[in-house]
Amino acid sequence: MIEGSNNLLLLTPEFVLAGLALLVFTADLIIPEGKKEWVGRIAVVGLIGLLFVTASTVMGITQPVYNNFLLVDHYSFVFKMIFITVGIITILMSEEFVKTNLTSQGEYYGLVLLAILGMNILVQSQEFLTAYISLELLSFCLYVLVGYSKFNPKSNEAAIKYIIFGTFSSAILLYGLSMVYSVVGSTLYSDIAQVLSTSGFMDPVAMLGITFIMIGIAFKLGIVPFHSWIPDVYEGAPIPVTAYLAIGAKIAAFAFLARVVIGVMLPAEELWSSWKIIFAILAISTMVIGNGIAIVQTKVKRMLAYSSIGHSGVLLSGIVVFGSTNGIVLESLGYYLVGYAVTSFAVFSAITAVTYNNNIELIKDFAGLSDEKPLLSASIAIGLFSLAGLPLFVGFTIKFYLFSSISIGGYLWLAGIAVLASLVSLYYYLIMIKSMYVDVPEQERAHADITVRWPMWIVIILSILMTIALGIYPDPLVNQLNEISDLLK
Amino acid sequence: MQYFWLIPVISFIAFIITSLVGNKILKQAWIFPVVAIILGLGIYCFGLTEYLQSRFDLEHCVRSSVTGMVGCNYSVGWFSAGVTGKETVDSFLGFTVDPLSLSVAGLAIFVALMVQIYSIGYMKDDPRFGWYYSVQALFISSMILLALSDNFLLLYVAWELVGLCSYLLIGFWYEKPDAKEAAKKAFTVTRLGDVGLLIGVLLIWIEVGSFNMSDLFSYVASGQMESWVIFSISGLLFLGAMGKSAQFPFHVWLPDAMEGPTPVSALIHAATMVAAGVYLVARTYPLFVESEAMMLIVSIIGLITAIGAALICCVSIDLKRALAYSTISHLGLMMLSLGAFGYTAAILHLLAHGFSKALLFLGSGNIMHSIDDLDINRMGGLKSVLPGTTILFCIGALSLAGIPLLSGFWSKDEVIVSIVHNRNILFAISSMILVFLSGFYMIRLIITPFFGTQNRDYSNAHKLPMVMLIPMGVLAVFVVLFGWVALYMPGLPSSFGTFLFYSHPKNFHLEPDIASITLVVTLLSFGAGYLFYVKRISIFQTFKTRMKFLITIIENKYYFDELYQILVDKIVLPIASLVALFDRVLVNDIGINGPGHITRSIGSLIRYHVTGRIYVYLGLMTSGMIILGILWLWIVRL
Amino acid sequence: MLELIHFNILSVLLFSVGLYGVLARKSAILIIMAIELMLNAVNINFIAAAAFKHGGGLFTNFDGHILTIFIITIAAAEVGLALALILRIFRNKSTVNVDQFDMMKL
Amino acid sequence: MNMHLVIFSVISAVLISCALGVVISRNIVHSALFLLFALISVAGIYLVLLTEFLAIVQLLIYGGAIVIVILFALMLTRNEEYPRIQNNKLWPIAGILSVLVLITLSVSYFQSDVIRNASTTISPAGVKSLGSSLFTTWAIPFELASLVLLVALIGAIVIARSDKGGN
Repeated sequence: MIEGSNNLLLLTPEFVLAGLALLVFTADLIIPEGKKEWVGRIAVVGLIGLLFVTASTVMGITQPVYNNFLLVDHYSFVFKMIFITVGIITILMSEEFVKTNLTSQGEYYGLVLLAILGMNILVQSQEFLTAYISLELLSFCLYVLVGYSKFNPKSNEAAIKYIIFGTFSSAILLYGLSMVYSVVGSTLYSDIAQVLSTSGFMDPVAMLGITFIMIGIAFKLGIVPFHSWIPDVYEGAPIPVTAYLAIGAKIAAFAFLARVVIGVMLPAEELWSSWKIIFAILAISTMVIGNGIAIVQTKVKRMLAYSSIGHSGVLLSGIVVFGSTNGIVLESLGYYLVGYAVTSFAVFSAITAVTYNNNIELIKDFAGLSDEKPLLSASIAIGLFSLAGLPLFVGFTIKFYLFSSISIGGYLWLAGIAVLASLVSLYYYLIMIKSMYVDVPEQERAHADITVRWPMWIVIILSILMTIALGIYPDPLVNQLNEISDLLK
Repeated sequence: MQYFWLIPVISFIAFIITSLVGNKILKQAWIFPVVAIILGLGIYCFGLTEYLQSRFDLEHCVRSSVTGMVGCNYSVGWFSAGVTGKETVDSFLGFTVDPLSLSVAGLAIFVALMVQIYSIGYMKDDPRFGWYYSVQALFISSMILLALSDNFLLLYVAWELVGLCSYLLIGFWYEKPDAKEAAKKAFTVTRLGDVGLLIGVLLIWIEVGSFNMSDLFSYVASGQMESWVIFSISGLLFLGAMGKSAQFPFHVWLPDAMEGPTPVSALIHAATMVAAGVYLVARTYPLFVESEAMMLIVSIIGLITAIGAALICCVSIDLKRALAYSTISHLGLMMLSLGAFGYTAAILHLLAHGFSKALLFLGSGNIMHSIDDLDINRMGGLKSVLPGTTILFCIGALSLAGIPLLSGFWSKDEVIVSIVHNRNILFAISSMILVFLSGFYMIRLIITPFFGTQNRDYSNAHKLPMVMLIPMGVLAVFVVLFGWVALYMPGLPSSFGTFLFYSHPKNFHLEPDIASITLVVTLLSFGAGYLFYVKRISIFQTFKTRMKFLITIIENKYYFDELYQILVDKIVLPIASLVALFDRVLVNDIGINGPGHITRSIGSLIRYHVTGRIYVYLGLMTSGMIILGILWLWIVRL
Repeated sequence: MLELIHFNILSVLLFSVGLYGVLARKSAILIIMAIELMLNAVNINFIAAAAFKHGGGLFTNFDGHILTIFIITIAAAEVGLALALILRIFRNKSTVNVDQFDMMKL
Repeated sequence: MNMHLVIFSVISAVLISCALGVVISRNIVHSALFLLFALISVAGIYLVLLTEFLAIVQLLIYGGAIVIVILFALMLTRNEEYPRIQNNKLWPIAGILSVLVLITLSVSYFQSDVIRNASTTISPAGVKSLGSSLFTTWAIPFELASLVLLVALIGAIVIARSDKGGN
């Protein structure tokens, strides 16, 4: 094992991020009411700077920091870059929404930043308590953000549901941790893995503890049967926050899950060989239930929520083949997450633009959008086609890549089910597309009051371009991601 | 030849320009797609000449040890990842030029050009003229990509793209509910087959470690692949081909697809896209021939499709739908031929049928354009109104019926020859029945609308512009002349059979005994049609009333649509709502209201779904937790 | 003799009681209280495990106690935030009954 | 029967009955008071485990802060349904589920060799070593926890502040 260093320079991105968050909170006090969007712009500039800071300080370094509690490596580097980018896009797409709908605008941006901090530490932690606290940091920000639209009863309700679910699942996760701890005596991944992989060690307490920890993480990811909160929270949350939940928080939770599986379970081969089965069962039920229920939805946000549950199932089936392939699956998962993020942003940003100053929420309310706002509806349509996995868009290449690596891992049947699930998903995406392009609106010029400002245009155009560009020529990105698969070797 | 990649790219650029410019700014939206196609045709002709003249000493060309044909491959790296060996994903963007891709791409480019010129007249007054042309450009771009691609990944991409274009064009007049439904149906049904194709491609990758077709073929030829793997891969690929080529039981989408504009039917649903399934089987022929059983399945599916569709065609009263069933029937014939080792015959028939059927569809477009009706019982006596169309339509129909000297005769003859040589007597008899049926329905489609008694007044029929007739004339010339290619290949000393072949080239020639039997059967069918539709002999009428029951079944297309509707209504949707029901309502209502209320709550599901409660969700979670925990302990303790 | 398992069983009991409270009660505030009970069960487990150091394990220092301190901290913050949210929804809907929190369904 | 076991049993009995009181009592204010007693008995358990410092922390934070906050919330959200707050209709299932969890977990504890073979001596934790390890080994989580508190503080203010606007 590499001896842990206390070189805090490696944590520069985190310190800078925390500083930036405090700066944003302070700026909120100084900047007068009516110009609060500048708080967000400061945050965006800071985050862009942070991208460079991160690249210059931790790129290419693999080193455990601070008693092995954290591990700075390429995996965490890649995900940090993803989170920061997600943060930038989220803030840009929030601007109009926040200005029109929310009070206390300034704090909104600070909370988004602190959530990124939580995600960053989450992916590099090598110890459960650190992971738990950063997870809570992330969740706390999200609880507040979900309930940020505080005069909207739906938002209140979503926040209540989210926090009750969140604390409940934290309690379960912690109980699992305490069971593991009472057998192992440590909370470091490596120590737990070491004890678990000792030959023939199958202590029921430790096993149940691991199960409970996994359930806690499964909750965050929205794996069936721990998914029930997702549609309600996604529906009630302000829509940029929904995007943040569906993209940022999901990627973070997934990166965390992958890290735990790699760090704790993979070394214990006996343990992992039986856990694989459970993961496969969960993946299948998640894909089936997520996509199945999405068919009968009438509200856009709920449809997207169920579809994101379906995507979690696909991701989970990638986890199943850990250990049976030579690392390529981790890379394809990373690629899937990036492609999913880009595509979802195309959808969510356009939907935000459509809905931020009216109360459109049903799929049929989008009827006739294509005539009035062609670019917005094209953005949604491209995004949905991509999510369904049609070629030419990144959705196809990511799915193809992931399914290929699942099938060389020896799980062709699982890939087959995933293909079928994405076939089903095409059906409900088409319903939405049909509504925009084919159906006749109930009233003339129903979308006349939609105005889109430049930060939103940047997000929309950028994400469409990326959706197409990554679908046609993914090589540079895939090469970047190539190194993270070292973790699985 | 190395510039062939330009053909799809130019059309794609035309697609982008046309969809951006639309017909708001540019009134003549056809200009870019048509120019792109003309450029493409130029490149194609240039490449074809190059291939025919100097194909043995070009740099990238090799003679394939499996097929025996010379193929030229050009590729660039696309994306690659992974570690080493079998786990590397290496993908190439590449295309291959061999006789097969040359034939299919040539057909696509040529027919597309004719159809696009025709559409200038046909679609002139449509409000979405620009959109029509941009999708057409996208279609032709992806169709050429499909024909040229040298790996399965790219082929799959193109495959999905042509499906998408087909969906968009079938639903082109989306104001009509029928068109919307038809588009959805076509998309869903073909996607079902595509799932098979995708899994097949994944399986190929697992087995071979490459998406490249030539890698697959050499791997298969080396005998390393087990027979059941060959069977399942070819079966999965065939599933995709069945969906695209509307083979039984996926045939239901094609007749409905006629809701789209008629030129679209001519191009996509007669000549090119639907033939992609046949092309796929031909392309992966080295795989199929390794599996006896699969070949038999291919020919049986082909036979069932061909005869079933031909019977429906004999009773269909909608001109375009009748032509669509004829298309299905001929596609079935091609599959049958492929299954009976008639590789060259199938492709020859693909080309001959493509030209003829495009001509027929454009002819029906003329009728549609001038009298705005497609019910053949309400037509009759059209020959006085549309003399030019009548002649052109007859050429196409007689060609497909198999009248000598027209192209359909040569290709159908080759198909029959290979069936007779390679399959047993049952297949031979069935193919004769098929010849009879196709002659019968073709003569019916000629007599009833054009020569029968005039049933209505044509005084306000529209005149046809020349821009619609000229492309049809060019197509007709091809229909007449193309068959001679079978006997003599321009630029080559010998016939089509030595140009495009599988493993053994052979000179095409007439087998007099088989040809004469076919001819006699065709003439018999003509005679029957004459007696039936012109003389209206009473014995046939009694026959018709006697067989009322059978004819009703055929007229209702064997009730396949109803069957599928029932399947979807009674199985797929209930499962979806059952899952939803389980998730939200069942758990909740049973828990909250007890079994007494279940009936009522399910009954008034729409109005009464009291859910969204935290404790129900939490309970669900906890149950999941317990199940997982117990499952886990059980696994461990086992 | 006092053994580790006594504390474990105590903690399991407390955990189950808390779980029952979360699942069975209608008031959002009561649910929060019940979750606090579950977290206390966790803490008992941690401290007991750390106090009964058994030989050969990796029990060093006082990790269990530290973990408990952190969990208490986080729990306090959680209660504060949850109650703020409950207060907010009470102002909008005049109730804390989770039965009434069902605007979003199916 | 030794002294420790007796003390433990008594405190445990109090703890569990108070906990049951929290989840069963019809009056929510009674529940809150039961919670207070339950938390105090947890502090008693900590004393049995020879960790005085944590017992004090427990009393201060839980007994002093959390219960007070809960009581405040109760007062602020007072309405007429408080004295007889009902179980939801799912409560029998809730009971079954929690009993199942209880059984599963207890079985696993009884089956575990590691737990049964644990030492029987309680080693006390000194405040000093606790403090030094909190600020050295656990410094990063400690800093993070401070951020969590910051977020909770800001969040609670943002959410609960009654500013103008809204509908």
